[in-house]
Amino acid sequence: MTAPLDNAVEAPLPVAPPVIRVRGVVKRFGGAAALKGVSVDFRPGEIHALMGMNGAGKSTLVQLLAGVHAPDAGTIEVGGAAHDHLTPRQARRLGIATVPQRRELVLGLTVAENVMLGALPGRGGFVDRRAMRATARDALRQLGIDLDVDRTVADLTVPEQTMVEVAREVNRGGDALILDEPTACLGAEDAEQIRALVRRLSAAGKAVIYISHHIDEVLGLADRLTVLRDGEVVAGAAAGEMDERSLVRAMVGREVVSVRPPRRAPRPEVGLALTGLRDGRFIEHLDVEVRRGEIVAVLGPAGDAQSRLFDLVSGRRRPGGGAFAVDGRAVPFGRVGRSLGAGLRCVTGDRRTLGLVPELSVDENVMLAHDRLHRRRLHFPAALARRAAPLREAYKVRALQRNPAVGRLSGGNQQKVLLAKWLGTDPAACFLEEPTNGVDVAAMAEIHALIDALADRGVAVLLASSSAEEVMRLAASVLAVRGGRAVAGFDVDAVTREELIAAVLGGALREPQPRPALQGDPT
Amino acid sequence: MTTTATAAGPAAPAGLKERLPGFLRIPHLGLVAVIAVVVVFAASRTDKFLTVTNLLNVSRQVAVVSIIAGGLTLLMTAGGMDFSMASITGVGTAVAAQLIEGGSPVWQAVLATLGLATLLGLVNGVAVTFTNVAPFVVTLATATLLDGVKLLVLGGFSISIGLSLSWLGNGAVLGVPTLVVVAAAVLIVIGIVMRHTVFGRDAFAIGGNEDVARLSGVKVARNKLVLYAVAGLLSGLAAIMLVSRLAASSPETGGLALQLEAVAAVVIGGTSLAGGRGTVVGTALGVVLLGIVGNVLNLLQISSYYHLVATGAVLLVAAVFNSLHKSGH
Amino acid sequence: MTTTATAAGPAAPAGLKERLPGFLRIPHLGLVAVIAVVVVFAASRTDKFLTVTNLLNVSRQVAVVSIIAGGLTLLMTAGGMDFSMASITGVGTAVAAQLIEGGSPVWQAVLATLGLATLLGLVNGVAVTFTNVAPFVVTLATATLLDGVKLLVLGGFSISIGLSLSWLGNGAVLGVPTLVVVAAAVLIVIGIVMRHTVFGRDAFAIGGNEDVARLSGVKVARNKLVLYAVAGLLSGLAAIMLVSRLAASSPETGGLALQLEAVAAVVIGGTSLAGGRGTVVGTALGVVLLGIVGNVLNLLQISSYYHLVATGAVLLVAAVFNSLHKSGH
Amino acid sequence: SDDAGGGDEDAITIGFVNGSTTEFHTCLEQSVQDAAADLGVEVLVANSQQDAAKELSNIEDMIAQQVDAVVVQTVSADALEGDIAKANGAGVPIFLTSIVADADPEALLGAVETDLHGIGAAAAGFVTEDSAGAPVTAGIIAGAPGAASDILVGGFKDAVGDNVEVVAEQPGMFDRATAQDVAENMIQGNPELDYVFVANEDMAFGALNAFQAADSDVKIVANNGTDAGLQAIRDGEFAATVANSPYVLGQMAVDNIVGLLEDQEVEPIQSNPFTLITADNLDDAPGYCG
Ligand SMILES: Nc1ncnc2c1ncn2[C@@H]1O[C@H](COP(=O)(O)OP(=O)(O)OP(=O)(O)O)[C@@H](O)[C@H]1O
Ligand SMILES: Nc1ncnc2c1ncn2[C@@H]1O[C@H](COP(=O)(O)OP(=O)(O)OP(=O)(O)O)[C@@H](O)[C@H]1O
Ligand SMILES: O[C@@H]1[C@@H](O)[C@H](O)OC[C@H]1O
Ligand SMILES: [Mg+2]
Ligand SMILES: [Mg+2]
Repeated sequence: MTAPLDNAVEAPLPVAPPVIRVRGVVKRFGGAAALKGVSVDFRPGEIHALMGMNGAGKSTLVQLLAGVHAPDAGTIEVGGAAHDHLTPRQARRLGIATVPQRRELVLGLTVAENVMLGALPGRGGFVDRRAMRATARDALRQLGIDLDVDRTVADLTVPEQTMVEVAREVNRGGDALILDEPTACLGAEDAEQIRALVRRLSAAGKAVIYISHHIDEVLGLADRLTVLRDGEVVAGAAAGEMDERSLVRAMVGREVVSVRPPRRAPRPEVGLALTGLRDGRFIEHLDVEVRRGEIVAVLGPAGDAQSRLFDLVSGRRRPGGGAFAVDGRAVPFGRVGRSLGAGLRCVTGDRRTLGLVPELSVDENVMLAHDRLHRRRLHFPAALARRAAPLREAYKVRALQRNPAVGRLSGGNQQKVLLAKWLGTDPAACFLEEPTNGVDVAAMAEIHALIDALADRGVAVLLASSSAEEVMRLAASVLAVRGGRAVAGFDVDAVTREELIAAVLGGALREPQPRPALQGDPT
Repeated sequence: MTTTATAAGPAAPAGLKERLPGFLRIPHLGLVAVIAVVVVFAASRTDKFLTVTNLLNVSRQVAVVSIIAGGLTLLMTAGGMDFSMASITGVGTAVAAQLIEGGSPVWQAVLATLGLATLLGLVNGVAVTFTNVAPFVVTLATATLLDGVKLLVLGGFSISIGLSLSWLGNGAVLGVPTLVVVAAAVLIVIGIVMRHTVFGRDAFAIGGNEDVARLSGVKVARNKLVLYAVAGLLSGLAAIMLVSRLAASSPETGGLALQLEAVAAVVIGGTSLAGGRGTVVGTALGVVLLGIVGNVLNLLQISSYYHLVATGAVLLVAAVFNSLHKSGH
Repeated sequence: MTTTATAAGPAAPAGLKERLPGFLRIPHLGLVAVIAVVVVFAASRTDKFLTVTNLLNVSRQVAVVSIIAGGLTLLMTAGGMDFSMASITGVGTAVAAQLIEGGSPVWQAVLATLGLATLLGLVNGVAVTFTNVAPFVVTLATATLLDGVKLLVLGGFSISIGLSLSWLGNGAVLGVPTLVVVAAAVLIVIGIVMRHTVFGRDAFAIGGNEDVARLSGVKVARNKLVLYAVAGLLSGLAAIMLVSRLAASSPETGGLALQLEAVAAVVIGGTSLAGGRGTVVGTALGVVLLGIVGNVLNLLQISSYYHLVATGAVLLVAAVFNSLHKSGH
Repeated sequence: SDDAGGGDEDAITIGFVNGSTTEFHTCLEQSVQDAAADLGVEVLVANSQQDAAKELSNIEDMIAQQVDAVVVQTVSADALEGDIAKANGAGVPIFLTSIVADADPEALLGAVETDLHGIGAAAAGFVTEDSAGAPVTAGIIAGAPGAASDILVGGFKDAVGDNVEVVAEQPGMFDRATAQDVAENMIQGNPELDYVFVANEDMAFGALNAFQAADSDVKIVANNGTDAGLQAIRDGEFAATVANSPYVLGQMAVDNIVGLLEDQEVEPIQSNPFTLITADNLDDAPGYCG
């Protein structure tokens, strides 16, 4: 039952016994090990953060607990009984609820059905719709979400989908709740809702396993930290025993600094201009100008307006009205080829659906757009690997195998592939939606530096982000968007993080500052 | 191309449906419209079409295929596929006829047929559930195999069952052919199961995203086994109905032609080949459309070479119309 | 159930392949093994099997279906489906035979047939690309339609073309049947296109995720049109080969049976019905397996009643074996 | 295109439910149309595409159009009881063509039977005679497994002389391409093959291609008597065929129906004559298609 040899993680007696004990688990994918003998305990009433760089093995560990994968060695003890592996149903029965890193919902079903999935309330085999909807509504309300439970999940924004998923898992009850990067694509307000819920659940005695790349979030939330590196536990401590520096050092092996570099004044030419853009209830009226060499941010809750912006500028969708120009030349909406031809590169915030082809290799995904833009006709894997190598290196793409299908990479590494794919194509202008979604602190700093370098080369960068920190790190000016409208414009040097968040959340409304590069027009 | 079926096509002239006035957003409007056009056309050309006898004929003619199509709708909604249903039906007719001719009581023959068919469906289910082979592939193989089994059971010759099932094949309840009553009942039950039962909603979930369903605790393997067994059972029921109607089983009974008719009805009825979406109403409309087209071609004395041309063309038009309408979702 | 094909099913008896020693991780090992078993079995039963003549016979017998299966592999990899290819082939044989019988020079008849077939493929492509109808549905409809067209072109009769294409149908190049040379060349070209051209990789990208492909600058609509047109062209080539082999076209030429054989070969060869994955080598192995099974059944004098049973069983076993092996990737 | 049948009380309207779209069926349909035109009878046509259920549907549609009788070229070679019961139940007499099994004559208006067993036997007779007692081998390329093919092949095997050894029998599925494959494999398995009996001429031509390509001089005995088949005999490509004309069949059917409906003295059950045709009696063959 116990693991006497492994005293390192054994705690003194008065502490409640662990809900889950992981002992020496090993998980290999195609020969290479993603986990190399990990042991860790998760205790009731404790928020336990799993930290580590992209590909460190966090999600793999979570997947062993959720029954997605079976370990190659080691045991998982739940409630005192040891298992050499769990099935998904077993995991559920043992009280382990999991919100995985990939959003996992049945898109064709309603919110209520998704919340109750696998446990639809029934009478004599018939679904008790009233009970189903009531329970779902309650579960969502706990999260502070007011969502029509009859809506089809496919029509929801990514944050809304996240909330539905969290609601589903919380509603399951059980002793352990695992959240794998729940806040990765959430805005500040939604993220705070999740954290508040997590605190409540933990106070009520649940063991919460929490994964996030936001260091400050973790330090403010977790009771205990375990750091994984290359599939091994390299540090484990109570939260108070680690600060940002030591945590980052444990994860990365060195210190990471990311500061806004001094930047040259942007060139006079306007690289990207959106004029009078409107699209349904998502974008009511938007005017943005980004000069060559400038980074302008649109700050707003992740999802709705941002992914709509991506759809419009990428050519995926035609707006209700407005115009758009790259380098002063008008580009028609709804024409992917024309957007690309104009030199605009758009990085989606939804890498799984709109960013990568999971079955194709890393190299092919990295070069997918590049080779098409250069009208290559022939394809040789070795030559492709040579062309992809510098980009893989620049974006620090890490995989267990040399060139696996991109769907097999860890989430953060997939994000790096996505950025490499687009930013390696010599853009004239870029639209970046949540560019560092899910990447680790070190990679984030490197990606920020790469985006800085883009601007230095004279690229006009329009950044759509829900993170005030990221916006302040990268952009010169910020347009705060709320409810589909630009509500305020800011010069980054003249605004605080709190002011930015307040503008987005609808706190103190400031008059848009008259700035040539940026106009928010509330009407 | 699977993804697009779910999401709105990128840069599509998006949501034709969204732009329609509310009253036009009836599900299956496209299919209903095509049926209406065919009906009006037929009625204007011959007064034989809109008669009670003729319409009862059509309904009786589609009863068997509608059972298979109904089962397929449920299964395909769960992301499954059974290309062998009509072959199970063929084997079922052969076994039933052989048993009845051999002197078994009819009820025994019926039960044996239904039991065997369920078992065959379950075998498909086991193969699909416990291997990684795509259901289409598994059931294409078993369809071939079962067509051979049918020949073996029949010994190559037709076997007549006389009047022993005539109450079913030729009987009527309050003027409505018994076969049609059975078919309607089965479709209604399937419709209710799909909409209102936990099992039916789980089927949508499995079809929509099997991994998520499994991780959410849906008993995916068990449900799939049940779904394939039900497909088998319904194929068996179709066999009993078919043998009762033909009063015989022959090597030409059941099999590919019937299967393709059922598949065509299901898919033009809007059920997705990729799973996660489907309605029995759409399937019923698909079945009716195919039945009416066959009937009208006969009544209007269209040359047989043009039957195929006309059927193909109507299928195409119906599918296109139905999808224009559906594209919003 | 589409998803599982791609990702490893959660808690599946996952990755049998992963546990195999490296040298056993040959692609298509399962299929190769089944072929090997059939070959060994046949060779042990009759010395007629492993002879040059017999193997050339088999290769000639599968030449036509391999062209169709090859085109289908490319198309299915891109997430497409053309269920009408063998019907285009049927129409093609009819048109070629009719033209040749009517006195057209052979080269004209060949060009006209190829041109028409390409056009028919393009029509499928237009319907698939510019509507939301699933390709299976579109091409099931056009297949029906084209089967009727074939009968119309033939007027219901067989049309013989005498020796006019006998150089192709019966000729040989350095002892290898010309048909086989053509088929091998076509498969090799398709294989190269799929592996080593951007057009071919685009097909994988489109099949893997159409939206991503489009956003990455792949001209998805144009590529799809080309892919369907190529499927048509290859169906036309198959028609020329078939009519040259049969020296005639008859109402039974081409159509569903041929189509299902091609589909079966492609899917047991490991090409995904959902797109994004496929190899010509797998397809070629599938075609060869089906050809060998037919040949062995004849050589071993298996009664006709068992042909379907045996073919279905071998298909099933081959598919299961191939997938056990594939599950890792 | 206006309402067919029923309008004119005096004129007879018959329904013809054809079984498939092979050459045989095309000629049968043409014959029925021609004979009916000669006799002033109106014909409604439907096609069952080899599907037993469709056949019954077609009969129902004919009944709905109030025809005076239905002629069925059944898809099953041996009559389906449901077809007959359905028509009788509606008071519409049924007349079968090409059946082989003995359907209850009482239930039928009449029939023109095709003696498939006899046809097979006639083909066997040729082989026996031609081989003149020498020990020879024969192969059989059957149709699709089922009654029609089985009876035909059975007739051949039952009647063939003791000197003839049947060394191979495989299904050609009534499809030229399949038959060609089968013939290639058959000659491979039996290089010394002397005769092959092929269940129809379309397949026989496929077999011919195979044998010619293999430089084999197997003697082909076929069944049908199409123009192309007779020409093949003239050219020495086929040794013999059993001519049994769908055109004659259709004529007989219509003649008999009209006679029976008009209460004339007509034998209700008749046989479609067949003739063994070799190079010596090519002129005895009836026209296959008119
Ligand atoms: N199914 C798989 N096949 C092959 N390799 C895999 C598979 N799943 C994960 N890996 C590899 O295992 C390693 C650990 O991945 P994991 O997803 O656990 O990382 P992570 O710590 O969650 O990273 P991230 O922060 O980016 O989400 C990675 O190198 C990844 O490429
Ligand atoms: N319209 C949409 N909106 C949001 N998410 C979507 C949409 N369409 C698809 N998805 C996401 O993509 C998944 C299915 O799409 P797809 O078939 O491309 O993925 P997959 O190939 O099954 O995934 P993978 O190979 O990565 O396991 C869904 O589970 C959903 O998460
Ligand atoms: O000639 C054949 C005919 O005798 C049979 O009845 O049907 C198939 C035909 O090819
Ligand atoms: Mg992860
Ligand atoms: Mg996919």
